[in-house]
Amino acid sequence: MNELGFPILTLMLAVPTLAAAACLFMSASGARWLALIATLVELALGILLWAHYDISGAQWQFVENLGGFGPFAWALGIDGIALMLIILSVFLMPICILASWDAIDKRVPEYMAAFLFMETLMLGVFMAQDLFLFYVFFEAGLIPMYLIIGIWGGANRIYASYKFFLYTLLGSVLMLIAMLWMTFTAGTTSIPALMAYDFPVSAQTWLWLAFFASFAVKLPMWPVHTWLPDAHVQAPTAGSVILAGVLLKLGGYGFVRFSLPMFPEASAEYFWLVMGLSMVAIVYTSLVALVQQDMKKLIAYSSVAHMAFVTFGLFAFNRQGIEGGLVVMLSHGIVSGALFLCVGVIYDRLHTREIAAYGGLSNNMPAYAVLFLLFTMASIGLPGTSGFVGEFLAMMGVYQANSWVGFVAVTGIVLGAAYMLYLYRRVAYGSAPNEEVARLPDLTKREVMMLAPIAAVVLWMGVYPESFLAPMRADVTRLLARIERAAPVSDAQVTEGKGVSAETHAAPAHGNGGAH
Amino acid sequence: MGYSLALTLPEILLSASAIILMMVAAFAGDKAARLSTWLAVLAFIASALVVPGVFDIGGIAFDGLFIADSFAAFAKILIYLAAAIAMLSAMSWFARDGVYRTEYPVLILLSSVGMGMMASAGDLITLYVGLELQSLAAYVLASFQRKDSRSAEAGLKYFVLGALASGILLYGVSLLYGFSGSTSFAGVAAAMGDGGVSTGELFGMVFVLAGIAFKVSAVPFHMWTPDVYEGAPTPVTAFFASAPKVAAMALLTRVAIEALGPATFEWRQIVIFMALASTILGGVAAIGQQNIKRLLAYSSINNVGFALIGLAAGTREGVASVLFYMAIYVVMTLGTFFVVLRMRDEKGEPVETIASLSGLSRTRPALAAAMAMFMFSIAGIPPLMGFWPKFYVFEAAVAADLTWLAAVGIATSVIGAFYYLRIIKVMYFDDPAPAFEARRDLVSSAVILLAALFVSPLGWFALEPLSNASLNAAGALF
Amino acid sequence: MTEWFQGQLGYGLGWFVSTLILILMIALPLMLAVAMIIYADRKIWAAMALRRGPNVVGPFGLLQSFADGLKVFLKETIIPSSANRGLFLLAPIITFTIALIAWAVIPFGPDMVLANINVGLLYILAASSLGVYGIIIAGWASNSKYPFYSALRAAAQMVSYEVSIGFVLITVILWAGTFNLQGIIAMQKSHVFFLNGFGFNPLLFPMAVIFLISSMAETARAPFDLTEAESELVAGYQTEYSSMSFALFWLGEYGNVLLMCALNATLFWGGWLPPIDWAPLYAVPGILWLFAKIFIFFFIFSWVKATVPRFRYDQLMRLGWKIFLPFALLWVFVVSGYLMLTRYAA
Amino acid sequence: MAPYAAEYLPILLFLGVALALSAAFVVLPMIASRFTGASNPYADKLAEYECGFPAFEDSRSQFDVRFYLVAILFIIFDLEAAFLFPWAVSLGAIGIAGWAAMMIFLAELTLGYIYAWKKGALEWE
Amino acid sequence: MIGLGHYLVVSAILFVLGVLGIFLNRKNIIVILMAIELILLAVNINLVAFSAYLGDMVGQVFAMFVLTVAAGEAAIGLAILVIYFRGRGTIAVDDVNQMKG
Repeated sequence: MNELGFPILTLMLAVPTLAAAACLFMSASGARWLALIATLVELALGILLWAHYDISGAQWQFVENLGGFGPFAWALGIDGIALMLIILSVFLMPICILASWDAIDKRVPEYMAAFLFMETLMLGVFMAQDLFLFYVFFEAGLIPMYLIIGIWGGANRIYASYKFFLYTLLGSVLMLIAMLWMTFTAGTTSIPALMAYDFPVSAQTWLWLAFFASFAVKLPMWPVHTWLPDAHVQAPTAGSVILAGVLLKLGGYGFVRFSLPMFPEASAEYFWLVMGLSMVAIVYTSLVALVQQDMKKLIAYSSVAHMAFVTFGLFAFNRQGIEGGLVVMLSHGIVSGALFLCVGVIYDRLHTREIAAYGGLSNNMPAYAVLFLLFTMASIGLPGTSGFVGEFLAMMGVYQANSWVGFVAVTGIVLGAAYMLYLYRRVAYGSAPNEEVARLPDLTKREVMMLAPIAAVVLWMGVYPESFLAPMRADVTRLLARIERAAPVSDAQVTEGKGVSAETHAAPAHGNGGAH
Repeated sequence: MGYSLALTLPEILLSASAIILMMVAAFAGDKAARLSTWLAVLAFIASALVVPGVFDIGGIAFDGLFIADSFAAFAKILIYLAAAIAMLSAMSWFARDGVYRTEYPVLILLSSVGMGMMASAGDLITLYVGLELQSLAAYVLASFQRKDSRSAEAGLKYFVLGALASGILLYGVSLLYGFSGSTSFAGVAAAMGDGGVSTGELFGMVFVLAGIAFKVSAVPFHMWTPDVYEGAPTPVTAFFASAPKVAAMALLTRVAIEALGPATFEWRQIVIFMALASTILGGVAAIGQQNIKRLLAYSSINNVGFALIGLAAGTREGVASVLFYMAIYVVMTLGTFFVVLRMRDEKGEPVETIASLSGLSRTRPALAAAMAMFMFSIAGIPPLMGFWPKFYVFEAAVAADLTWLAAVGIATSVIGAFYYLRIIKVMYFDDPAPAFEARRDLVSSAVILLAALFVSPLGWFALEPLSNASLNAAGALF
Repeated sequence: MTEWFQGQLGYGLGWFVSTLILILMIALPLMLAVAMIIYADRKIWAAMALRRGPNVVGPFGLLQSFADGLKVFLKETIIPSSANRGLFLLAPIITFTIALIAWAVIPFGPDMVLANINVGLLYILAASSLGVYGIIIAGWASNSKYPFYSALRAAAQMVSYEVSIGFVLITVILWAGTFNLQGIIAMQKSHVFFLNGFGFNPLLFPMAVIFLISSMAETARAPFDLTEAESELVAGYQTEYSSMSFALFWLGEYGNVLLMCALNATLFWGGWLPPIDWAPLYAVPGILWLFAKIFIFFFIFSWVKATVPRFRYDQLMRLGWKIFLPFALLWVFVVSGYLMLTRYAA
Repeated sequence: MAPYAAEYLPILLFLGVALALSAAFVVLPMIASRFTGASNPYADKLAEYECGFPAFEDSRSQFDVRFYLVAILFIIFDLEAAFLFPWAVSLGAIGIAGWAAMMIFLAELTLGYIYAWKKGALEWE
Repeated sequence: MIGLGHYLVVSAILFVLGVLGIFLNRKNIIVILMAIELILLAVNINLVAFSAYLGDMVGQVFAMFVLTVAAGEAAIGLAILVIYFRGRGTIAVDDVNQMKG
């Protein structure tokens, strides 16, 4: 079993599932409390998991394997990357429940059930060690999200829900075919085994594309990102938080788990595809964000831009890049979630997301303004906040891989600062457009309870990122060992001055490569 | 002889029950309708229990006319259970309008005998007789609600096109017989295997496939499906959508593999065309439908297309995937139809528009949840069971080196997902329409509940036994 | 004869000419016989009604039918303006043609049969079934109410009795083991002790009776002449007909009556065999025995016509469907069972 | 096949002769009446028979559905007879099994007949 | 001499006529029923011709089955037609259009 003596991963999947089922038969307030308790239990279990994760231990820990399901096995297990993403999920969930505490007043039991079910599926994606189990969790996430957007969303929710569903479905079905081909060729459905399997380079090309279709939509990358702003705008606050915080990370996780280790040659071959799309995304979506009138839409576009950092980093084929990409994922998960919550806070008060409808909130809502400022800075990537670590590492990585790409990536930071600060100025400073805005009350206790932990984590990650990097480092090393044979020629290596830091980092990688 | 009779025991049992119940109908009249329905259910269960060939102990009866292998056993058990459940839905439905007649279970029984024969056919004669027995009873069932002109029209359309299809099939059969010199599947295959596929045999094959394609309602022979589904009384539609589809699919599979095996290259192209055309048309044409039964008709066309992809693989895994597909499909479709059967306005009149489902999640949350599960499941969204048949089908296609087919097929499934989503959207996102009549119906509730539990992840536990069984059954053909 | 002609004219043509002569030797006397039988019918009928019947044209009125024939021949053929012209004229042709062709397989003597085909009985069944077409077409083509109703009645009536006739024939075939009419006659030789004919067999006698009655219904003779029940349907399907077209129905009807008489004789009463299997009787040519039997049956037909009142339509249908059919069905079981026990006992 | 077919040739010829005869009977009087002057059609004579007044509805309109029923019953029972014929002629060859099979068939037919009877399909009223 | 090919051609012509009769006929459903019978007739010609050609009885036995089933089919077809006519009062092909979509 594992060092805990009980199947903690299955338990983590079972708790929200059972709670979801139970919610359906409860009253509104009962469902709220049950959901909160269940997510808190999950958080506790997540912390337990982290506490017992052996950083220097085996690659796959807490492994469970149960056959008897025909085409797939109930195979669970986590590595450091998955662990961090699980922690992110269980951390955000109670906050989401709290965010929906009052905001959702119709069909509460169903809402809570959908959220809890969502949590199961997200955790399942990160835990799955069987290819098809992964697919099941990955795909099933569509159902609750579709319902969350469609039932509790805004005015244009139906269009958004359809768009979300069909885009993501279309993206992922091709992946299924690729998975079928892979299992047929490799003769196993075990993800760890497949990660070590060398597919023929010719086949890798289209396998990689099939997976890319799925993950690029999920991430999302330009030009298949258009579902995201719609979905974000229409989804209820908590829905946006989960969407931005965790669901987008499934794409990045997919790149790390599948595209890179399973098809290293293809990943290298499509280096420019990824970089090209990311460059377009980071410039284009930043510019689009700049002109948004709707707060949620602005943050949604900023998410697309931030996700471009993830792809920059992951496909840089070096340690800084990959670690950076992973940290950006974590950081963006909490920061964008927090930003959506901030929007939700004022939306709950004024029921509009028009930026122009607000102003001067720093006067009457000081606590809110401070927290909002913190998250804005984190989003921009101010040193000391979580955003800085990830973006800095990712840019280092990508600069090392290709300085031109690095150059474009930097413009993303500049533009990001522009639109975020512009947003903040319009909302928090200046004068209130009307009396109502001027009299908006400050954060309630519940809202503080939601935002304060996030703020703490943002600072923690900014000041001591090693807590988060340490569990993942071994995995990144293994990944690098796997992909370095295919790494594209880097133009950064011609520069003498950068070579020093590259070598110091490369040394442990070689050490592990020998073991491999 | 005795051995042959033992192998046909399920058929004999069902035929005898049908005749006995017919006498009940003659002497006791419609008073005995409920009783005879339950008796028919018993007959189905008994027949399912005595199906030979379950554990490879089947055999060949009547000099190859009738094959009772594990393939037939799988299909038959499925057919009998589906027919029994579909039949149960009729009782309360027809009783509402005072026209439930004792003949209904008799017709279902007779049709099921035909279906059993289709699954067991080892000869073109058996094929034809089984097919016709199934169809003739089905024609009557379609027009069972005599007072309803839509029902009569459905019956008429079904009859005319069905008769045309069997004519086409027969013409093909006559050509196959003439050019191969045998009516037995083995004989046809042997003739094809010896000297290659002659032009005459090729023509025969095309006609036969076209005829059976009609029965499975594969594009381009699907045109009857929407009208018949809409016009026929809903319990009859539920029946049409379940058991006969399984039988026709089993027949198609057996003919393709056992009789036309040497011509796999030739028929594969036809099957691939039908598969893709069905999935695409079934998906696209369903989008604009306003009537739930019509929509489900297109859904069945769509699903048959996916099952055909499995057949196109032409391998043991492919055949197994077809069987598996049909098994899951039957559960989903029966569940869906049982929900549709619940659609009656407060006056008790049946309603069929999709719009009348509006806001069902508020007025009847449990019903809506079940329906939503069926819809997501038919759309093939994991973790619901409906995903797995598609999975197996595509796996078989990939394994048979038809990856492109699998890719195109799965892409078309997204089109299908669109209209299933619409149902869910109507039920969950739209404002409530007038509530349906609340009425206790234990049988229907039980069926819906069981079907919903089956399509839920709990059904995963059935995956392994079911896929093993279908693989074992498919092995009988290779 | 065929050989002689073939010697003169070569193989094909010789065969053709000789067969043609044979056919005319059947068809022409048959038409003559029909003319005479009409006369006989009227005479018998009149006698039973204590009338004198035709007695003006020729000695004892013997030429009455020919006079009638000449008269209708010279009459105008009226085709109703609303009728379907082609079909209207086709109907009598079909009726008469079919009444004639069935005779092709009737054996008149040991070697006197035009076409000794192996499924003679089936051929007769087929030919007589076709008879309904003439009537249906006549009724429909007339485009007039009474013929139409009559045609429907006729069709329903004929098919109803054909069912029981079918089962009756099965019992005969069971016993004879062949469809060939000569074979069936051969099997009847001293069938019961020294009697020639299935009809003497107590097991088959009921079938003979059913067949006789059914053949009356099949030919729409009284008491089953509902197709031309004049009080309801004027003259039935012939209402709109005139001239020789009308006469053809008449001829066809009597031709069918004669055919049914011949079948009764052939299937149950030994055909051209003498009634008793006694050598001296074989001195008389078989054809005469057959003619005698035909005439006896015709007399029965006339007798019944003169004495039994017409059935109601529901009575007619009940007799056919509820009495004859189940009885014949049962008898198939009884006869085949008996044969299994005795002849084919294994 | 050939020797059997030869026996049918006289029948074919007979058919031709019979057709020619009947056609002659139909056509000749029509020609004859031209010459005798018997042919004198006019509208009233050519009107269909209708008890003295003009027809006021289509004579091929609806008729009783029972005729259909009889037709259907006939088709069914006559075709069962079609199975009986080959059976009857070969009863000696197929033995007890063949007999028993047909008796089962007949029993089923009888049950169907009973059903039809009980359902009133055989009633004319 | 008339050979197998002739029978097949006749049968093919009848078959095509039957199929066309169903699709091109715009008047009467009865005509459709007759067209169906025509198709079955074509099949029977094929079966019997092949049976004779191959010297194999199976084709003729099959033809018997086809005949029987055709009769049953015709019976059911007529019955459905009668029901339909009672409801709608017409058997024109163009009027069979209550359901569309």
